[in-house]
Amino acid sequence: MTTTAVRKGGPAAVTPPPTVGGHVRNYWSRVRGGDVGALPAVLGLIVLCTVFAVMRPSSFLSAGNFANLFTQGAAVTLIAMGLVFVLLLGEIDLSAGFASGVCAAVLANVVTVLGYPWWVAVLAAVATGLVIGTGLGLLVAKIGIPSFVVTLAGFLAFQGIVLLLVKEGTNISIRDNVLLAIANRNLTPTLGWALAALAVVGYAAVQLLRHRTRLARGLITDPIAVVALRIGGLAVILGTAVYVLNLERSRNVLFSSLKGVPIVVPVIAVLLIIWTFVLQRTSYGRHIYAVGGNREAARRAGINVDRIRISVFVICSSMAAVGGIVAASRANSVDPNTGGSNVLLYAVGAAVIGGTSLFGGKGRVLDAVLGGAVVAVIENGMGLMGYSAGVKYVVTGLVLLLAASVDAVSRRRAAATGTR
Amino acid sequence: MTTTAVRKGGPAAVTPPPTVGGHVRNYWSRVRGGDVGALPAVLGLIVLCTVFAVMRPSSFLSAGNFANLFTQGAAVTLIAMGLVFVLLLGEIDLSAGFASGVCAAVLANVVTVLGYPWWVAVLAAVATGLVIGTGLGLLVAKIGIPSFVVTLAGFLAFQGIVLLLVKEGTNISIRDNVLLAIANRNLTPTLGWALAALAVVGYAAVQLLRHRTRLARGLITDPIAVVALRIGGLAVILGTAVYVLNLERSRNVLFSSLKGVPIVVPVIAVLLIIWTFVLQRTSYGRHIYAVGGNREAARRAGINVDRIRISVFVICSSMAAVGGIVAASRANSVDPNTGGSNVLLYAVGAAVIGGTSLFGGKGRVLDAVLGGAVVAVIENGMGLMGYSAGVKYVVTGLVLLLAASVDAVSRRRAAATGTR
Amino acid sequence: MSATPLLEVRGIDKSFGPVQVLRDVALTVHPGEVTALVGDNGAGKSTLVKCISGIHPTDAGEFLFNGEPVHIGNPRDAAALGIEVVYQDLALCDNLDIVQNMFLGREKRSGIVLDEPTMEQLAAETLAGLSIRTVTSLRQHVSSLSGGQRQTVAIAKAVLWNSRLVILDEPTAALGVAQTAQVLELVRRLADNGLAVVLISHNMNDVFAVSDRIAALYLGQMVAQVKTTDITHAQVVELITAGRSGGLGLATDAGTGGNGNGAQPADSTSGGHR
Amino acid sequence: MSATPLLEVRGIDKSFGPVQVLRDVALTVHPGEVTALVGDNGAGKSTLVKCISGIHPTDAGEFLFNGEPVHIGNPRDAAALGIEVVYQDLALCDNLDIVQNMFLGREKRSGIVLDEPTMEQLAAETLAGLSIRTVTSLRQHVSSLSGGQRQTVAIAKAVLWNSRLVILDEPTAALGVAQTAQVLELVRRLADNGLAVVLISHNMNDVFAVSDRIAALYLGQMVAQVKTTDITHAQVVELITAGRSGGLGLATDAGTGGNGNGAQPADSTSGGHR
Amino acid sequence: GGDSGDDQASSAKTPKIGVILPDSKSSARWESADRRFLEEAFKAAGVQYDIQNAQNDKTAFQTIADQMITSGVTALMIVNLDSGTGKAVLDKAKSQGVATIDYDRLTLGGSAQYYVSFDNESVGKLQGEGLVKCLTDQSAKNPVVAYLNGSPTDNNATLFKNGYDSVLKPKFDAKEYTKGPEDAVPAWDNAQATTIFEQQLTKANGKIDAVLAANDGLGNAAISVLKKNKLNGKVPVTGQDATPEGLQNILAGDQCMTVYKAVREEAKAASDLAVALAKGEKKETGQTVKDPEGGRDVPSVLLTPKAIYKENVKDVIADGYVTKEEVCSGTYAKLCADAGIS
Ligand SMILES: Nc1ncnc2c1ncn2[C@@H]1O[C@H](COP(=O)(O)OP(=O)(O)OP(=O)(O)O)[C@@H](O)[C@H]1O
Ligand SMILES: Nc1ncnc2c1ncn2[C@@H]1O[C@H](COP(=O)(O)OP(=O)(O)OP(=O)(O)O)[C@@H](O)[C@H]1O
Ligand SMILES: [Mg+2]
Ligand SMILES: [Mg+2]
Repeated sequence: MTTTAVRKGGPAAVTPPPTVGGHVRNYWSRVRGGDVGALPAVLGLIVLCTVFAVMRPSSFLSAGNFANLFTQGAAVTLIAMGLVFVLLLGEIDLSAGFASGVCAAVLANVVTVLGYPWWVAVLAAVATGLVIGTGLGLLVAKIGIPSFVVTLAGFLAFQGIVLLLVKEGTNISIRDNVLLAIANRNLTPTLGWALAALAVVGYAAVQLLRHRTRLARGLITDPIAVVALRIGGLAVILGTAVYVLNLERSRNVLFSSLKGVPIVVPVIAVLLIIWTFVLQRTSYGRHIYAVGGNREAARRAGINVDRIRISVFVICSSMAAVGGIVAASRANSVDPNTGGSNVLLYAVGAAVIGGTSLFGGKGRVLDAVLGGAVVAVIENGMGLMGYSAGVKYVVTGLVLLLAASVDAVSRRRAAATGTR
Repeated sequence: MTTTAVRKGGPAAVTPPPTVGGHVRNYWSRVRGGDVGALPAVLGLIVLCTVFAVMRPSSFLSAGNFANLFTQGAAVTLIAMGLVFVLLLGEIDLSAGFASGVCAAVLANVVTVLGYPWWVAVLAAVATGLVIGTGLGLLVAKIGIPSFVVTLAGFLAFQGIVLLLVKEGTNISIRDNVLLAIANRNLTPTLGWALAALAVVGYAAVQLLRHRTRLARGLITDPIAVVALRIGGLAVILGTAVYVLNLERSRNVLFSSLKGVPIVVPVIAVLLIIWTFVLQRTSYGRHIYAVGGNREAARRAGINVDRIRISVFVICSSMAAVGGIVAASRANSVDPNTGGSNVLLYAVGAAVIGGTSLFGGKGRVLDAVLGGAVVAVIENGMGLMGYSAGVKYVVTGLVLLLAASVDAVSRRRAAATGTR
Repeated sequence: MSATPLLEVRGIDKSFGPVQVLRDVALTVHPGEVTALVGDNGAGKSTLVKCISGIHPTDAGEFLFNGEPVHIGNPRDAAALGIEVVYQDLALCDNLDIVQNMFLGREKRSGIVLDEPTMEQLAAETLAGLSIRTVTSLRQHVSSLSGGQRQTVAIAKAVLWNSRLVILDEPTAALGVAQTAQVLELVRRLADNGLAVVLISHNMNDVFAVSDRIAALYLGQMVAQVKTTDITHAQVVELITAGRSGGLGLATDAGTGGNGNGAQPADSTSGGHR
Repeated sequence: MSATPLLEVRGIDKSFGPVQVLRDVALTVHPGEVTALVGDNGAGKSTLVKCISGIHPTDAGEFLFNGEPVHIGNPRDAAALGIEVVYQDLALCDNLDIVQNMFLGREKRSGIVLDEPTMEQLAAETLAGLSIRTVTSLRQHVSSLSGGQRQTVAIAKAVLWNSRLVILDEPTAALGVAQTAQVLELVRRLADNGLAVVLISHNMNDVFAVSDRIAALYLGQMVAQVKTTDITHAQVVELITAGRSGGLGLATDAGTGGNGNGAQPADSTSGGHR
Repeated sequence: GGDSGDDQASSAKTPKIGVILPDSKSSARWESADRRFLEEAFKAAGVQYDIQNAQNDKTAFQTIADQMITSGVTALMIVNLDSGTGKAVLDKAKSQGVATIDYDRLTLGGSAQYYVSFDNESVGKLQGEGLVKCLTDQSAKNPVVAYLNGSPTDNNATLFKNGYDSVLKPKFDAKEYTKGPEDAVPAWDNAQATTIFEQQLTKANGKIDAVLAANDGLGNAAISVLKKNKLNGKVPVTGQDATPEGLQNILAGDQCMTVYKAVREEAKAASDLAVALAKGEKKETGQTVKDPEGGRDVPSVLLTPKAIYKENVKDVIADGYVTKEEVCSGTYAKLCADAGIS
């Protein structure tokens, strides 16, 4: 073994990966060193899909089931996306599930009982989320009650409010076509392709621009080939997905045609892009990570910690409102269980499975989407197995454990090398 | 202001509080400085009781209601006591509720279906708890899956196991008199007095012995008058409680007599003493705090961190088993909902309201009892108010918030003075 | 040395619960000068710094900045006045990288987007001036840095800004020989550029090498604030360990919390308690 | 100086992900001697210590304790061999008090019950020997201690035990003048009592004052291990900053990871990689 | 709040009736119908009352019972969550000299003086028969029938299933019908039901011709998936509870039938008995139900449920169970008119 001098020069001296090979080697040693990014969650997802595909090949792998997956997981994923913000601060929001229920109930009341147009109802629902989040945030940040207790109280109170809003137990139907479309209709195939193309072009533009700027400034940057590879990868993934979703999946084409990208997909994608931008590219996002990593250090750096803490609850409850709207659309109605039962645990679970830490400072919005996908695949696959209720619960638990241990084992080296 | 030299001499130089007055002053400035101990939870409890007593004077303040309070809160309190151990490490056990359900179902199966004597059933239930805890602990500590995910999987799987054990939708009755007695019968008044006396004498012995040892070693100690005051305080509290519980509380003495300390009270008391001893006076307990406070520091100090992590899950699940037994006894049966609905959230809430931190390193078993009392008083008081379901949820949430903000505000100075 | 001090604090009391840590402390800091704050372990130096920077609320005392009374309720107030602090317990966010830490709370932006290239360049330049040669990447999380590297990042962070008062709490404690020299030189340069600098150190050689004035804390009381040229090495050590030295320091062992120092003009005004 | 070294490590490699921090490092520690380990910020001193104490697994290398090959897989193994370490990042439990921290992992007990009075007394005695005068109470949480007080607690913790090798990573960095003197004296006393002591420090005066041997790390390579009497102050600084000084240190700038040091007999054996 | 009682101990002699309802989520009836009708009846009888809901929580159920006994009710009417807790509550009440009634659900091995109910098995039977009727109307050949059962933890769900199984099982056995996928819906949760049904449909490759949904909420969940696949109206779906939503679905042709339980009558019968008991009187019911566990013949009032199809939706409205405004809003006004609802 001959060691070449790896480190010399000024403080910014780095091993630049000037070639693709070097870049790959660098990535691989980063993975080996524990900096694994989305890999474990993706691995877990692959294992899960393989298991279900082997056990139920025809139904699990059908285009129709692929489309189902998105609508089934949408509400939990949206709520989880909001929860990521709260978890990034090391806080918790137990009330997010029922908050989504309250917002859905407001939506249903405004559109069905009061008869306003759909957009008024959506605005009202989101406004409700904003108010809820502000209230929770103020109680946590200003009075200083632990978020677990505040949101446990919210969990109880919102449950009651849902009951009151749906008149103690009746359902409120949603008959508005626009609202129903959100979770039940698809984009036209052409529009699907157009949006996918737009996404790829946009991504390419951002990546190339960044590459150029950094090169111009003389900063270290990935080789252009790697950038191209990334763009190509995205194009392939999006292309395949859109292609599969644009296949005909109607049971009976004579009756009706059923194809295209479900509308919730672009909804989730746009929110994912927006929130990722906020977290990664704005100083507000930076401050969230700082407060979550070391609240005292953030305070000393002059960050208004209270404002950040309040704001994440506002974001979380607003996203819960969006989740509630999607859930109401999917169920065609709102009932006292909307946002109840396992919604909250699944949403927090989605974020955590994706890699977000409960202790704050570590997590991405993408985690919620990946973890939400794991939860959705489990529910979807289990639904095809035909177990009795008891067995189904047990197997669901075990499958979740399987996915999580793939994740844990592939993160293993991180702990071993001390990089956490 | 003349300042006397507070600090001089060697490293152990302390302001000794040699007089009762000095001690009281010392305590008060400790409270002002944020070292508040159980005070906030007790304050919250007092506020709650006052509110309910004002709104429902005759029923809330009756001896019968006081006795109800204990049996109503017992199961949640017992589960919360176990959860304190898990929370002390900064972990969480979402499965504790359904673990108690599984253990209760095992109990019911062994005693009712298989017809074994009650003690075999109790042993089987606790053994089930031990096995569950070991499994959870191994997955968390050895494979390294986050405890939230492991116990979320447990939450699902155990729910299924309960369903399977009680055969989907039916329930198993418990007819064994010993088991039924646990949550439904009372000690004879004499036995109640005897146990109270024993507790006071035991406490006095421990306190006085400790006082003598420390004096003999020349270490700082509380003045003897303060020690006497503490012992007297305990005697008064226990005496009053036993007196009230020994009052006749039958609605109709002709039908039957109903008086004495509920059997669950000594059960909880004994477990409280045992676990407090373990946490405060053994090196195992010390290590739990150390791992919770700074896992890396504990590891460097040579503590077997994995063993500690596994053990707390074992304790938690075993206490869940005890909670499950009490719940089964109180319900006279076990059904698929045992340990479900809000049991888990209430148990975690009880620990947190009592002052245990979700981030580890801070908490006592007493917290679970105090927090459990808050939860029980809220449920009990709300039960007397006669609200409809929706309103009741809302008011319960608000009352919980009230109790928590009394707590938060009285802890306020802690943050202000920087002592956390 | 200019006429009005940049910062003057008077009559500061600070207790943590039952323990009084600062009693009637006064301190004057002049622009263009390095004021060394010395004192034994636990004397209250870091606590005083944290009171000045708004981290701890004080029980009593007043702050004058540029002769104007000011209220410093939190670190943002201090930053707004142009006070930058390197804390002894560095207070870096372990989950952020070096550049992110250095610009925390004052990120460079273009529009609403963070301007990462600019920040990275500025950070590299600043660190280059501090002789830190072993940092692999500026995008490394600070949790993976060595003790000295962390220290350097914290120092670099504080001097990035156009501040008027820089307070450094034992900045060279973890630094190597070359790095220490660089930091001391930097401290001198800052003062020469007209900034006020407060330097806390246990190393008397460093203190005498760069400081213009020395302020000594003893068990929470300010026992002397004198020009460096007016005092000897041995005298300072005596002040630190015994609270007095010759004419300087505490009058009696259990005296009223007086500021028995020679070089402070506003001495009498700081006796009042609130 | 005894014949067999107490601890000998050879050929240690250690990487964190893509960054190699230690390359083929060898170190010999003799009982009854103070070995000073010096090196620039980020040279890998703390990492080497953490490898020896079982905190980090090594990528390659062997450990000989008292001439016997040993495996140190975790801190418990190290403690069992009688190795005590004061880490640079002190690793105290903030939620425990001083006494609890000092006895962590090795509590005194009577039966199964913790023997608090004994521990409190022992702690008080040990701290008294370290000149720390400002600790209000031994039952204070360490989170409320000043930097120097924390440092002292960590040192006191390490010397409480009957160990055979004490490693101190920059123990005096946060200490005041008097406390530093006490700790250096303590270090000397430990060595004179027959223990092996490894002292990491950036302060050359301290190094020359107490050490018997000096080992210098440069960018993760051991460039020299010599007797203190055989080397000058300036030479050590040169080794630290440039990796060589006259005949000592690296042969060429990009040489094979050789241990070009003068005073190590088993040099040739440490070339083998696994 | 429905607590008309003052809180004075002097009320011990005046009759006061406590009612514990089971939950508010498994079915809309408890809070929106039973509470209302019981209140009306008690007010009419001029007795004090206290109606509470245990929210599907057994601990809360017992706590409420304790509190009611403490606050001095003279008669206690419970809808048990399971027989175990139910028995514990009844026994405790009895030992305190409080009269007891099992409302809607019989507590096995219990000690209640009366039992007032609809027959849950016959509810299931009506659902089964309704489905057969709708399939026959469509003249479907060997249709695949999927089951959406109620909560696996709810004993009533088991009883409903026994009912519809008794009708459909023979058809399956005779190969007239094919048994499709079957799942229980945890906590009667409509959102989960949507996913469950969607997966049933995927699993069966779209080949589901009829859905036996245990109540209107689950039925609506199935309908929402059918709509998405443009199969609504072609696949008959059952229900229960005659909710406005269910009735609207029936009017729109998306749902085949629902089961209406005239809660008002049940409430009236129960309150009559309760008022009598509270006053210390005895009443004859002329009917008994055998408790299989306790072996006791419990004096009972049993009411019969009613199947609702498009033709007789108007009966439910005429009964005042739901209002015309609730059902005939917006686009449904025309459908209502077509169905003869005025
Ligand atoms: N948050 C706190 N709570 C209670 N006591 C505290 C707190 N912070 C500091 N103290 C006490 O205040 C005293 C002064 O601490 P401070 O950190 O200001 O000392 P220092 O002069 O900076 O010492 P060093 O040179 O060791 O850093 C110490 O005795 C310490 O124990
Ligand atoms: N956990 C880690 N992950 C990645 N890199 C690390 C990690 N720990 C240390 N390093 C790197 O290893 C190198 C050596 O660090 P180490 O702490 O051993 O230095 P040191 O010699 O103790 O320096 P100092 O004198 O500043 O304490 C540094 O460049 C540091 O960035
Ligand atoms: Mg300090
Ligand atoms: Mg180091």
